Amino acid sequence: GLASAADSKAIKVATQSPLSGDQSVVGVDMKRGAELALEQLGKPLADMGFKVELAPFDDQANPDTGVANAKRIVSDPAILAIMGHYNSGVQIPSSEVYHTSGLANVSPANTNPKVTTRGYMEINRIVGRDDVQGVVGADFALGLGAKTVFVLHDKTAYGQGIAEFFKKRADEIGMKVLGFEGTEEKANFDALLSPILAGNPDLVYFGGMYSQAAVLFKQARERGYAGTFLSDDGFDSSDASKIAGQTLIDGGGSYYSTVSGPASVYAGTAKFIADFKAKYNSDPQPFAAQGYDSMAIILKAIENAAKAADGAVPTRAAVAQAVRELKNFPGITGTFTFNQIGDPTVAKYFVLKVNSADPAKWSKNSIVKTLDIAPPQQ
Amino acid sequence: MALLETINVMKVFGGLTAINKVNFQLEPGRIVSIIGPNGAGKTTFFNTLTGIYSPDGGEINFNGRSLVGLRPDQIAARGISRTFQNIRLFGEMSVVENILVGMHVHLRQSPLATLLHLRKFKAEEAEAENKAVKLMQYVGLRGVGNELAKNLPYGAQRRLEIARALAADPLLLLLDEPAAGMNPQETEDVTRLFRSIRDDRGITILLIEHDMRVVMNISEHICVMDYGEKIAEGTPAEIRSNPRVIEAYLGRGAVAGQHEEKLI
Amino acid sequence: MITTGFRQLFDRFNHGLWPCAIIIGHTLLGTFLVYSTPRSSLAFLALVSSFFSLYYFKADTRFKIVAGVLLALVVIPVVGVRNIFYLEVIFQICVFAALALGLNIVVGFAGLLDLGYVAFYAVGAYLWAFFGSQQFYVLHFAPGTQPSNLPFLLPGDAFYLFMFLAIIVAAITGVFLGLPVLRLRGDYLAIVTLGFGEVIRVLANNLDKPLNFTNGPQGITPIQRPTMPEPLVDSFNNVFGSLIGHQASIADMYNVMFYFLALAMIIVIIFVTRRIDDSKIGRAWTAVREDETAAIAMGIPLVRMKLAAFAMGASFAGVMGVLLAASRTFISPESFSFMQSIGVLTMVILGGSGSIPGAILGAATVTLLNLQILQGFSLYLSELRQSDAVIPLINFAWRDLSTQLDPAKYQRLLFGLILILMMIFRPGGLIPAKRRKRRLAGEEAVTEQ
Amino acid sequence: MSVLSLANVHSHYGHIHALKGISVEVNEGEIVSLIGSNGAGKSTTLRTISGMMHPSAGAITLYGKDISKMEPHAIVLAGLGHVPEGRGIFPKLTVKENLEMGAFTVTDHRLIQERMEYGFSLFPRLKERLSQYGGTLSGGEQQMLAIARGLMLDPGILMLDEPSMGLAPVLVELIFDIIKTLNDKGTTILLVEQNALMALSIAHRGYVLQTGEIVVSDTAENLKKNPLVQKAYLGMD
Amino acid sequence: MNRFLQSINARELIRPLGQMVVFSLGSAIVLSSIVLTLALGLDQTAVGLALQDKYNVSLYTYTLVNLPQVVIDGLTIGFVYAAIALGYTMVYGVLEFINFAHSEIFAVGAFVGVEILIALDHSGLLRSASLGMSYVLLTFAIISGMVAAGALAVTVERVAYRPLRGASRLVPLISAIGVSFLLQDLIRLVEGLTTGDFNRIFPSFGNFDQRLNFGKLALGETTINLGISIKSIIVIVAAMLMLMGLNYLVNATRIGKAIRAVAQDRPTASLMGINVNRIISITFLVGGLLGGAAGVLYALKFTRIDPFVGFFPGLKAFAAAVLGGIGNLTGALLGGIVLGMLETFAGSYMGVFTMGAAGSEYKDIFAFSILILVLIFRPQGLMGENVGQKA
Ligand SMILES: Nc1ncnc2c1ncn2[C@@H]1O[C@H](COP(=O)(O)OP(=O)(O)OP(=O)(O)O)[C@@H](O)[C@H]1O
Ligand SMILES: Nc1ncnc2c1ncn2[C@@H]1O[C@H](COP(=O)(O)OP(=O)(O)OP(=O)(O)O)[C@@H](O)[C@H]1O
Ligand SMILES: CC(C)C[C@H](N)C(=O)O
Ligand SMILES: [Mg+2]
Ligand SMILES: [Mg+2]
Repeated sequence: GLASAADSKAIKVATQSPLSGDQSVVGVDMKRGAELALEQLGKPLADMGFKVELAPFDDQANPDTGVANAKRIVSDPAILAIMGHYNSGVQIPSSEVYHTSGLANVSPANTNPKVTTRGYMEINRIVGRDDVQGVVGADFALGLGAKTVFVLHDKTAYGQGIAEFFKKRADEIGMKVLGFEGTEEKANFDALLSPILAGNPDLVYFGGMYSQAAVLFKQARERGYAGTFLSDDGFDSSDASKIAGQTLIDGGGSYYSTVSGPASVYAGTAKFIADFKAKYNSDPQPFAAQGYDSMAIILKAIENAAKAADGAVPTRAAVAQAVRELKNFPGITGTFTFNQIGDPTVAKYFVLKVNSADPAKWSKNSIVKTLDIAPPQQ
Repeated sequence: MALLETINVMKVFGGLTAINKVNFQLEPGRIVSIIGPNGAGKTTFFNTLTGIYSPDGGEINFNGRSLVGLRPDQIAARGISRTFQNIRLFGEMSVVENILVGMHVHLRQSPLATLLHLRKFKAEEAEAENKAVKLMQYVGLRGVGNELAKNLPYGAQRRLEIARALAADPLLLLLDEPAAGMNPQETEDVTRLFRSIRDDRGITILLIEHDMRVVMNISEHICVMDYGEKIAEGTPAEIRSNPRVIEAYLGRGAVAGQHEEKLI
Repeated sequence: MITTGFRQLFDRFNHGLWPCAIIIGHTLLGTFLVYSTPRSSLAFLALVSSFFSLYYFKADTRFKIVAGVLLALVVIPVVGVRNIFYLEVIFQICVFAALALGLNIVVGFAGLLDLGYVAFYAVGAYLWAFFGSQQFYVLHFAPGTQPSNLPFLLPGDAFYLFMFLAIIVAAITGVFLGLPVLRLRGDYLAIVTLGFGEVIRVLANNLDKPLNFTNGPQGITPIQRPTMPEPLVDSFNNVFGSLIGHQASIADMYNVMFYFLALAMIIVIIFVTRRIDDSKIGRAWTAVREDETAAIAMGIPLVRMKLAAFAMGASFAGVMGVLLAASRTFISPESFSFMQSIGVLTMVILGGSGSIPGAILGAATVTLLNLQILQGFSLYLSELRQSDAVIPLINFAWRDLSTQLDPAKYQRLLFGLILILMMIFRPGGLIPAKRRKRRLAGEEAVTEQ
Repeated sequence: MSVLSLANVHSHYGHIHALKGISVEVNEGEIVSLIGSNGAGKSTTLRTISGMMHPSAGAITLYGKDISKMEPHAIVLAGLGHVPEGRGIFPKLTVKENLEMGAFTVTDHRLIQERMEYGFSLFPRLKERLSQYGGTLSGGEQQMLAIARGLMLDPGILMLDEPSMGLAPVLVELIFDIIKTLNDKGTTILLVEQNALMALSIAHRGYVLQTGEIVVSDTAENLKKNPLVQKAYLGMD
Repeated sequence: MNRFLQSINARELIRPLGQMVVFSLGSAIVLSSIVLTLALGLDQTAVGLALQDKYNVSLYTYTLVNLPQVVIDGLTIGFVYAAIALGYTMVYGVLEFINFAHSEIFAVGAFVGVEILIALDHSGLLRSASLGMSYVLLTFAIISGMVAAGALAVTVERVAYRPLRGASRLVPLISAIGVSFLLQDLIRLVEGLTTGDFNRIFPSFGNFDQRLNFGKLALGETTINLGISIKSIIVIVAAMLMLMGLNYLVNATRIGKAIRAVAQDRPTASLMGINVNRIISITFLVGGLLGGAAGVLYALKFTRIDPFVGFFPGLKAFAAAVLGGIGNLTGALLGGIVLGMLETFAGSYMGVFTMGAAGSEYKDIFAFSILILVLIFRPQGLMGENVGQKA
């Protein structure tokens, strides 16, 4: 129809994250982070005459939906890149689609190794990997003095993945792994708790999301378990303490490893938090800052690619290339350079301790360990 | 040799012996009735013969081979067809289709022929359809071939059930109260029909009926049951005058009373 | 009232040359719309719906076949390659139509309520996922810990062989499940099949130890596709390149190929279903559905007939599973949830239980709603939200609209409503099953007497 | 005095026009018999009266009250009993419970007991089968149960739909005797029967239905003599 | 008063209690002997050695010491299933169809109860409540949940099922599936618009989270605290009361008799003077009340609920109802207990017995497999009666 000159330079950046359901708390804020980045950092592109729009998609934390969306995304030539996915289980199949159409993907949260180990040119992430995070968790557990451990996971690609790495490391460093079980159960953990309580391990590890982990921890405590809980970045949500409350503090307390520290640990995030609060009237959930950074990287790459194309709309391949070529990009959660498979050359890993039963104080959880680790060479 | 022979057949429900050691022989080509008070075990006897119930004892031989342990569909394939006391048609199927279902055991139709519509298949279907139409007309149904069975009036449904049973070309036809709910006129029609089924098609008929006009009219032999046991057997004349039968079943009025000539 | 008015209008145009004109007009219009506005959902609907004018209007069969073939084999691939998403939607429609047709045999024809139908789909998908990937070499690794660059067990072209194998394996699974449970009454069968569906999913989720068959929740990837000959891509580009406006890539051509495969399967399925339905087996199914006792007394072997229905329905799902695994190159247990089974059941019922065109229409409607309409609507809302637009009269700024109201989130609500309303107002479905009227030669002669 | 009257009643099953404007009067203390061939609409008439289906046109009055729009349970309370075609036994209630259901609207326990005993005196077989499930009774036993259950209510008007169907000849006689006795005790009776001869021999008046219309109505005596009735319904040539 | 007492049929009150005891003991004994036998058999094998290595006890001791707690856990969840199963069974009994929406009616009950408590929590009332008061408040929440769920159930019947009476069997079933979906999203919509939350949390107050300890059992180097939490006791007691109440209603009252008659033959029931529509509404009401109560109890026991919370318990409860023989109240009780016990036993012991090869992730399909097995050998369910259909 009425294609004007301005329209011809219209470009879109897609996002995919769970906007509905269980995990929407984090997924929505991830999208908002990206939205905020576009608002704040879109100026250079606008100055070049581009009209950049956000195309948010809801992957419902479900691989089928993610893939269907992905097909829709790649079919829109105006979309030049995608920020996305909260769940590795969704990112992995969806990125098969991005890969076949050469669409650049920057992931703000997906930690499963397979996200990058397939070696796809278009796929990148700005966070660490579970084969490191699991190790960090196991080493930390040993540091706490745990000699026996029971490992659980939620039977998702992500949860099982990290739990496998935790277990492998725990075996290596001489901890006794009393059991390794996955469960899709969301409410009644009584049966699962029997072998745990019988073994009375020093530490219980849960690979997966808070909504299960917190319920499990609460029930374990109520049955008299006094040891320590350790979980992963899936546990990082204030809802965890809403569910389990005081039981997280009791006994040996609760810890979780993450690849995304509380927004306050990063030098550049003070302004982000303030802006986010001003715009959305709530504190950013974990990974909102990463959403912001992923978007920032995408915008920068588009800008670079457009410049290389003399101000024309760049091709997807050029954008994907430009993402990889960014060097020392200064984001609010770190400075990013991607290696040849799309991992950041260095990633931060944190271990946090739950300090308060009050959900409002979740972001005040104390960091008990911070590590900078390069991704495994593979 | 008897077409059907039961030796000491038993059927027990909980504490109730519904059929108690019934010995029964049916010669081919006859029309035989089973009568008896309500709850005597007549329908149960049919259900045992056709495999709906498995007997709790005794032997059932049909055409020289035992039926015990066979499934109902296997028994049907051996040549026993039946109608039901409360009509059981395939309501959502058309009249012709109901009859075609009755032919199930005779249709060959290999999967390949079915898929490819080989000439063999088409010829067989056409022939079956023809036969179905003839059967409809034979039992007195006209112009309702494409009608849904459930939309037929009651009497027509009874006839359709008979046509469906005949479609299997049975050796033995079991009819459970086929004239129930029919008025005298209609009763007379179906009685004629039964006779013709035997005469023209040579099908042996075993009949349960409470309507003595039908029973006395066409049976060559009558078997009387009470409390699960066979209490009498004989020609209509013998049965009519058997005091035990009168007592248990016919009632004195039927013999002495006013409607005798009309009833019998 | 409305429907009768509509009927009259429809009937007015449904004779003479009108139908041909309408069909051609509809198709051309749809094609033109999609061609000129390749991103518009409405245009796409216009095109897809031309299949229904093709179905509904009376026209010469030869004309219909030619039109249908052109539409399916030329128009759809060409506009599909222009906007790959359409091809994906149509592929999904085909897959679900095939599933719906399969379930239709079980539910619609034989009257057996199967709430775990998707299990057979999973069987097919995992069959190829295991043999068509590197999974064989991963048997001894915990999920996620295997080394990279493993070889493939079988060449990609074994895919075609596995389409056949899947038919057999799924059918055997169907028989295996059916044997013990088919004696159960309706509702019991429903819960048992539901349980079976869960069993298969949970097995897929957990058979990653002691030996790693399924790779558990991580799913299996990459899964191979059959080879795509370069010359084919080139010749497609040579012929249609100018129409499409860009060079079709191999990835595009794979989409076309899977679309064709799915279409071919549907045609086979329809053919088989119709032939079987019109034979003694089909009649036996209906008889069993209507009255089991009477059916068995007519000599119909109940269990064998039910098993046949189960196995046939299962085998259709099995093939489509192989197709899905190859087209996705990824398979994980989450794709085979109870929701999927219910989704397929919805399609069958919505279209009309026992009706072949109904099953297809049901599949198309639900898939379109799911992939196209709801999502499209949500995207549109989000665009509005990013703009400064306000709703005129009430002066409500779109940007203030809660994201909680995104239509894409309310799939279930919509399905639920559809199901309820359909059951209340049109329990026979959109295209209720038609009984074939037989031309009973002998009978008419008699009636005329 | 007319206790039940139908004026120009029409009934439909979907598109099937089963009753095409029938008018029937039943007077206090009468036995009125409906006869007609299969599918004539006899059962439909009873069903329409007892509210199991609603007439599409026409008026039905019971004791002077219009009941054409009332639900069956309310009509029962108004004093009309209906022993339906096909018996309607509760298959998973025992014989005793089936009988108790018949007296659902009766609260006096002693009365219930009394009527039950009366039922047993008519059909001793039922007493033998007291705790057997209704569904496993033989056809005739079910018929006995249905009638006995109909009596539990002791309604002012009792409608019986083919009460003799499937009964042994001895019982057929018994049934008609019972009807007669009931009537003598004051119950008004509307009777549908295939066994027209027997029905007319105890009825006061009768109506003949043909494809949803009343073709003849007269006293029972006259009907027995009516050639049309004799030929079609009495099986006399 | 005296007359009232006389009119109570004591047998109908005591019978279900007896059944509960028998079923609980029975399934506990059967399952315990199975696992103990297995443990004895596997003790000297690799399985026993592996356990010895990790836990420092023999497999047999491990199994034995864990048993009492496993039984308690099994019973608790079993009673939850039984309480939900009652709703399915009531409706199935009367209308012969699976009320798929019962799981959402259950969920609505849970939500209403939890929202009320959350509101009370925000108002500070919960924290300041005395122990007695907290029980009062809990009861209030339960009753509110019941009322809401009951009203919903009646409405659903009125709107989505009543117009379908007399249609073929699949039709109302599909409509019920539709209602179930619709309600899931409606709950989500309402929650999303009002609170913005997906997960809702049962506030902690009173002493419900506390645990009564019966003692300690030594197991190798550690000890196991044998006990039961107060909330589990509440769940069990409430479920028992519900069962007894319902049993009484159905077997010993006029309404119950009418319900049974309507269940079997609606037209005939109406000819007996029974108002069929009212009875069906009452049935749904009762089913809904029970479902609502079960929902709040479930939230109390498991803390977290979300709009899809009904799905799995609903499925299990339905399986329990079928297992017991659907349409049969005692069957629902038995099915619930058996299913709860089975899955708890499987979840607790499977991992150990298979050396971790198959753990508690199989507990659900274990339960389903048993269900399938039972139905193969007893197609009418454990307690279902096989009333032969006459040909
Ligand atoms: N499935 C069953 N369970 C228990 N008892 C049964 C069952 N079927 C039949 N009976 C009992 O067995 C006896 C015989 O029943 P049957 O139906 O054979 O009688 P019948 O001779 O056909 O009677 P009618 O002439 O009244 O139809 C009856 O007393 C009946 O109650
Ligand atoms: N449920 C129904 N649905 C559709 N048509 C029906 C239904 N019941 C009866 N009919 C039709 O209504 C007409 C009258 O039927 P009705 O049952 O009243 O006849 P009847 O006089 O009682 O016959 P019978 O002596 O066979 O019992 C018949 O044509 C019948 O086919
Ligand atoms: C935020 C996380 C729970 C997501 C997880 N790291 C994943 O890759 O799936
Ligand atoms: Mg009988
Ligand atoms: Mg009648």
